[in-house]
Parts: sequence; structure tokens; C-alpha cells
Amino acid sequence: MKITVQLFARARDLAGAEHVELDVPAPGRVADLKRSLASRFPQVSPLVPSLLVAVGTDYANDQTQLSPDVAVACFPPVSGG
Amino acid sequence: MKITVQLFARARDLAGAEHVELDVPAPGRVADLKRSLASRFPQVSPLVPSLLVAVGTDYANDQTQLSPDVAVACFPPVSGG
Amino acid sequence: MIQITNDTIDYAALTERVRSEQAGAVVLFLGTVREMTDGRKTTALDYEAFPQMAEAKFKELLDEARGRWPIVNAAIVHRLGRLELGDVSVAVAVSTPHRQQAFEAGRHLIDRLKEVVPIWKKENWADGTTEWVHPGTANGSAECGIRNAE
Amino acid sequence: MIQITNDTIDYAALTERVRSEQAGAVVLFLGTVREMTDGRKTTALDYEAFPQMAEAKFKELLDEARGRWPIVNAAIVHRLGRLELGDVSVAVAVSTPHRQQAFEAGRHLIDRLKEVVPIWKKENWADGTTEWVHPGTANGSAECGIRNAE
Repeated sequence: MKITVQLFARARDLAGAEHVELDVPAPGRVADLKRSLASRFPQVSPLVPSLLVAVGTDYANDQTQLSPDVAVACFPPVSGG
Repeated sequence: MKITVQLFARARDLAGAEHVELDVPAPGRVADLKRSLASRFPQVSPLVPSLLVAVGTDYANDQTQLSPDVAVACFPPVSGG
Repeated sequence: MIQITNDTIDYAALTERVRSEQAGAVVLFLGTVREMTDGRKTTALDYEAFPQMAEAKFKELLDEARGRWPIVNAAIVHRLGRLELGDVSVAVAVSTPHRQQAFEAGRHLIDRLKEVVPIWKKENWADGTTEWVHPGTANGSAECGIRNAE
Repeated sequence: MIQITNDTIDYAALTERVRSEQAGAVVLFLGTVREMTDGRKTTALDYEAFPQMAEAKFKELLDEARGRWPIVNAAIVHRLGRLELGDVSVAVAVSTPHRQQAFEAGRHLIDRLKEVVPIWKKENWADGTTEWVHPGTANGSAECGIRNAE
């Protein structure tokens, strides 16, 4: 299935795009999405171990199930404040 | 010796005066001053165990030596803030 | 900066004074006049000070804090006189490189202020009675130590 | 009150909003852009957010804090965009009956904000280089977790 992912901060800069469409084998989980991101954008792969993934506005973990209709965002550790 | 003492807050209200002149046997200490205050103003005596005494702008203790030329102040526990 | 005043405390001006490009954090503490305490209603507080000694103690507290934390700027202002509900009685502002330092220094300053600075408040209860707050004394206001303008 | 804004943070207005006759204490925390960090000089920070999620997380943090402390009022404002030295990047204000609660709640809110709210800053170093701050990542900005606007 195709998942559109919004990227932020250095993840976006390294990928060179704010939105990327990734192919994830259905039924896909967040772990699959990370693998797909790293293989599609090798320059992002050093960030992947620390990458945070949100489904909607909640943090997801590697086991979180994905579906094509959810909003997914990927970003490195936060540094607000 | 005569010591002029400035009183604050409830100590002043109970004594009915902001400045009181106390007789303290020379060489007098703060403990002597407290006794003199309690005997001159019995209505203040319940406060005496918790009374704070300052010589100049520093806290004194019962053993602090007094002389007629120092500024002495007596007051109950503070409650600013 | 240290000030004892009868006027409204301009805590925004105070905060602007302590802000600095050398600091990443500012903590401002305000003590304000609270209406209810243990079910009793206050209408106003009267604050008085031994001003010379209070200023000297404020200076000592700031020196003490500067010895413990890397304070960039710090300021204390305390108001005296009649304060109505919600009024600001005291403002403590401190700036430091990092936030933990600012929280710790700010809290230390207000905690110590309440222990050693010769300032007193008098309750004006809604029932018409008045009462000096003298923590630890025997006549019923012992529990006042954590009351009112905090 | 929660706000994410590109404008200067009016922290005095924020503080007025949280002040209350039910509170004896107000704690305001400001994060400000610090010039020097470990001997390196910053000229500006760029902040960006995932706004919808950031607002949701701010709400969660306030709810969490209200569950732990008797908060009368609380507010968080975070600024985005280009911030110059000394600018306020974040303001957290909280009012509570007693001061210990306000210090603890304020500190908790800013600590948690820095852990979970999707906002990021990018260093604009004086040497002309730029660098996203992503605590714990491998490429040299791992140590940035306690840097800059604290």
C-alpha cells in the first residue's frame, strides 16, 4: 500500500521533500515504513534509529498498524523550548 | 544602660509603641533585653520565646552583647512574600 | 535589583531587566493575595517591613544565590501597604544559562525570603477581624506560615 | 490557553491571564535565545513545528499537570520562525494556591514540552553553518539537548 508521510526538520532536509509517498507491504506496520523510508532515502537512514513516527497526532511505535487513510509523520528527536 | 528598641508587627501593637526604651543591666546581652521587655510589657511576653532580635541589620542571638549606641529591633517571626 | 515599594509591582519591567542574551532561561515568581485559606475569607492584606534590614537581607539572599547558581541577572521587589485580592505582593526574577538553575535559584530565593526578610503581613478577614501572621507563634496564626500571598 | 505563533510572545499578557484571586503563586518560565553554548556562538535560531500535533501535545501536558497539581490557570505559548539573540521562544505560566506547586508544575511542563512536543530548532552558528538540534542523534548535535533557548 502507498503511505504518504510528512517529514520534518533534518529528516525533511535530508530527503529533500516535505511529503514522500512510500510503498509499504500490506498489512504494514511502522517498522515496515521505517525500512521503506531508509531504502528509498539512504541519506535519511542514519536518522532512522532515533526517528519518531506519529499517526494522526499520537506517537506510534514499531508495532503500530498502518493503513493508507491515516496521516503519518516522521521526524527526529524534538528540540523545542 | 538604656537601650532604645524598635518594635514591629504584633510586638509593636501589643506594646502600644513603635519605640520603647528598656533598662538593661550593663554589660547586657540580648537575653537580658528580652527579660526586660517581657517584664515591662507583660502583654508581649507570650511572644518572647519566638521573638527575633536584630542589632543593626543583622540577626542577633541571646548571647549577643549590647551597647547603648547600637540600633536594636525586636519582632515576631516574619511572614513576607 | 532590589526594591521595596508601596506601588503596584511592574513585573514585566522587572522581567525585561533580567532577560539577557547570556541566559537561556528566565523564571519569574509572583506572590499574589489569595482569597480563601482553609475556608476563611480574606479581604485584604497589610504588609509592613523593617526596610533597612529587609534591603540588607535581600542583598544577602541574592549574593547567596549567586554563589550557588550561575545567575546572569536577578531581581526582587516586595510591595508594602494595603494589598487587595489578586494583587502582587512580591516578584522574584532570575535568569541563568539553563532552566534547572533558574527554577532552583528562583525557588530558593522566595523560600529564603519568607524565612529571613523582616516583612510581615496582617490578615483582614472578611468577618472584620485582623490578625498578624507570625508563623510558629502560639495564638492561632501558627498555621499562617503558608497562607495568603504565597 | 495554548498558542503557537510567529509573533513576539506577550508574556506579560499571558501572566495576567493566569493570575487569580484563587492563587497565591504564579510561576512564569521563559526560554530565551542564548548567544554562547560550549564556546560556540549562535546568531539566530529557526523554529519549526508540526502544529496540529504540537497543539494536541500541549493540551495533553496541561491535562497531565492539572491531574498532579491544583492548578488554577495555566498557559503555554511557543514561537516559531527566526528568533534573534535574547528573543523569547517559549513561555509557560502557571498559577496555584501555594508556591511549591507552581514551581513544580512549571518545571514539569517545560521539561515535558522538551521531550514530547514536535517542535525543532535549527542553529545558525556565527561561522555561517546551520545545524538542526536533534538530541541523541549521532551527527554532532547530540549534545544540543540542553542548548540554546532553554
